[in-house]
Amino acid sequence: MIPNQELAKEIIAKRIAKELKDGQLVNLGIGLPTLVANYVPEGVHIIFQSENGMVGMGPAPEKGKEDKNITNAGGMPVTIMPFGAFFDSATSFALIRGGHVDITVLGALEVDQEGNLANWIIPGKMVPGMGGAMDLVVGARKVIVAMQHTSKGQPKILKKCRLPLTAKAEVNMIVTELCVLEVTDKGLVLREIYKDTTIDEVKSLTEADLIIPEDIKIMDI
Amino acid sequence: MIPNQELAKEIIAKRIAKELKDGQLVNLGIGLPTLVANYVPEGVHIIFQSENGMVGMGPAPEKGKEDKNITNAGGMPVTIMPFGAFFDSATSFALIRGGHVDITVLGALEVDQEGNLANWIIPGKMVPGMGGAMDLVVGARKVIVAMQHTSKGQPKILKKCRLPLTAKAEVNMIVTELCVLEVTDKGLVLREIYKDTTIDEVKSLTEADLIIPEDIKIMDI
Amino acid sequence: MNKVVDIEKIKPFFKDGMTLMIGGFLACGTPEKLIDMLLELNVKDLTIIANDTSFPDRGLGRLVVNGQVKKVIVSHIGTNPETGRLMNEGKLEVELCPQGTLIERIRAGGSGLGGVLTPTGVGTIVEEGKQKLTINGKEYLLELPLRADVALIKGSIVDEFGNTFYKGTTRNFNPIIAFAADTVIVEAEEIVKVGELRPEDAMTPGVLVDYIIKGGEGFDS
Amino acid sequence: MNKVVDIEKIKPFFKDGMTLMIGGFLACGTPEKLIDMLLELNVKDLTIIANDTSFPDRGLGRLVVNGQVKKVIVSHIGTNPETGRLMNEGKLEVELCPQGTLIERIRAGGSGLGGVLTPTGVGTIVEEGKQKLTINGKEYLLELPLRADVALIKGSIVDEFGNTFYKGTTRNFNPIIAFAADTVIVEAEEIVKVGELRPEDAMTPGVLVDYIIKGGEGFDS
Repeated sequence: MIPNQELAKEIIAKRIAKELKDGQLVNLGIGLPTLVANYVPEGVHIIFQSENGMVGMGPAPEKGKEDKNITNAGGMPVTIMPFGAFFDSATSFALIRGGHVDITVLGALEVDQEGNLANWIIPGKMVPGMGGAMDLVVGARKVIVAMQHTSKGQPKILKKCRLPLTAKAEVNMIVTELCVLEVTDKGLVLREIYKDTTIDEVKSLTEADLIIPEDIKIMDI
Repeated sequence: MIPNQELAKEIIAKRIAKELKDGQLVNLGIGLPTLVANYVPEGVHIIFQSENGMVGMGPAPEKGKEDKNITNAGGMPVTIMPFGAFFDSATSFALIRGGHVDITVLGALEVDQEGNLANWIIPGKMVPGMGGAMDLVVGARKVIVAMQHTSKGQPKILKKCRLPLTAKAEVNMIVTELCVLEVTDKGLVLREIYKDTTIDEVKSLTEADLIIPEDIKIMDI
Repeated sequence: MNKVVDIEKIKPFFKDGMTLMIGGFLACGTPEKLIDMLLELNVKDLTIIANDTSFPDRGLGRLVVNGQVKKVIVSHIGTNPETGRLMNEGKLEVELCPQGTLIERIRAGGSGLGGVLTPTGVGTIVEEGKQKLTINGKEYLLELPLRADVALIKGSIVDEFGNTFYKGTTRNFNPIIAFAADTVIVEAEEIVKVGELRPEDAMTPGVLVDYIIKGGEGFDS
Repeated sequence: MNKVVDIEKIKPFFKDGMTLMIGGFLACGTPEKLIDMLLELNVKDLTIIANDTSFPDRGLGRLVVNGQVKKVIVSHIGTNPETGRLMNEGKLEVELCPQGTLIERIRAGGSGLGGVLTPTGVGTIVEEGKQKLTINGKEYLLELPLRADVALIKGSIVDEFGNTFYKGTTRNFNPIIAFAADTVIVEAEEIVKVGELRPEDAMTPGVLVDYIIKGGEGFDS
């Protein structure tokens, strides 16, 4: 367990940042996934997409330099890089659904060993709506879930999602503060664990069945 | 009969020009329909659409002032009016199919009393393709056929089209050098005849059944 | 063809029970002055089609707070707690639609398409009640068109004919809803003479626009 | 991220039997220098998806004349007699598709849609072999997506990242095919540095572009 939430998030964001390859088009979900942008390795140029209508999204503007006409999918002021482009929502989702986005990084309420994802509704409790998430998960070439391993000690990586799904069998990779999991045809493969945890601890905090290969690595962050 | 081809075309174009109302968006097919633009009544402002990607198409440029980047759907140089807009083909046909074009004027090989139109293929002989015609006929709010009444003396206004159709039951009005026909649920109604012809002559040059109302007018051109 | 009118001129268009499409993404690119007008008119039982219900104090979310809305068709309600509260109390019907599907449904409505097949939502509750088709071995949902009585648009630079340029990410749903409503009203941040915008800059061709009103320079100004 | 390359660099991409999408409408907005290259490479058995087969001596029609084409999917062949002649001789397969349907099929292919429902072609031979669906009492044809190996595009102003601005009616099919091919090559009339185009002017976002080659200023210059 990594009780320090900030550290947990940092581990997750740093590890995912290493998945990004030079020149890729990447969409980061709101919240934890957004942090990934802070850790992109030097020399790697990532093009960030924002589903409200932009590629080449840049960092938040300095205070006082906000442009009300340039916001991200969370409604916050951002900037655009010189190589960026603005477009309408139909074009934005043509990019997303059409397979032009290389990687999408999203948070999850639950994810399961079949690659199912639930992150948009807790019936009767929280109904924010799916926004662009369903399209992103179906359309992006690679779907990475970024989330803390458990919620109040309860596993979020399940045998089968219990909440309504965002998409069926679309998740490729799950990164938590404890481990990196790859979703394969045979199930979830434990690829890496954090230096301060153990395979047994990961297993005990995961409901899903895990395939444990011989060559598990220590998470490189 | 109006044996003078040029006069015949002028009669047709002049009559159709009177159908156009101020502010309407109009698409004129290549050939005879294009002539309609020359006779738009003074004070009536028509916005011409060209399906290759423009609204607000203007007249042909003066010789030597052609812009290779501004052409019409026939590939010929044209101009754009100051209120015009350029767009891509998907947007162009969103306008057309979406019912935003008020009137389309097209030529015909055959048209029939059910409002069927054939103008894109003579199997084994002439296969130019439908281009944008099928979309225009289906999408425009009003479809006017502009054509000479007969072809080498043979009727072109038939009981039933024999050539492959461009669209089914979409024609609203037929204007020839001899008459103006309205397509109704009950069949073809003879609304107007040219001053130098007779109802009997029109009937004899038309295969389709014609409904002859009491108040037939002389074509106002 | 000057379509600029005083806001008084358009007030009679708005009636209880009508369906509106409103541009904007979390209030970026939303016509706030037209929202002010709707609040003042206090028309009720509105159906609103938009990306989201924005915030309680900004964008169309203000209409929700004021109890004027019977139904929303949106992708996201999470930023406006009042939407969720009224939904839970049974006072507001909420149809949640994936963002990419929503914009395609509007585009279909505006471009004469009978529907589109999308992989988004397959295997989720979004597919409930929808026809599923298998194309080349892959499942798709048939999503149906949306249209509205009036579209309310926010333009950055608008010429007097209605040609509209959108700055930055204000574009979002605006140019798409302009095709899908019987009446289109643009709130212009800046109004220019015809000819001042390049024809290539008319992201919304003026032919689609019925009325232009002068707006402010954005919510904060 | 400078994607400008010498034309030699892209020649190895082209192989017999591949499928190309080529921008342009009757040779307006067609990358003539890339056509020159294809003539020189003399790759054979091409399938070409485009609006039309232009003219024997201009645009992609030159590839037809040179016997390099096995099949075309186009809306119009009437301006290139050679297309018709080869078709009648059984040496060239011609799939004629209504223009608005063709561009929607390409758009579907590029944006991950499984198909679209269009009223265009209902009741004509275009409906042969296609699924018909009735939505709200109206019949539609299900039209399926198109994709290509390579898209060849003509841009008026292109920055080194590939952001592309199209002048006038050169836009037509170009921005739509940019989404629907595995490799996208832009022939630029003018190349500018990154940052010289406004992000709003990127009618084709540079992220879609793989290679840029410097073209001439149009066929006649």
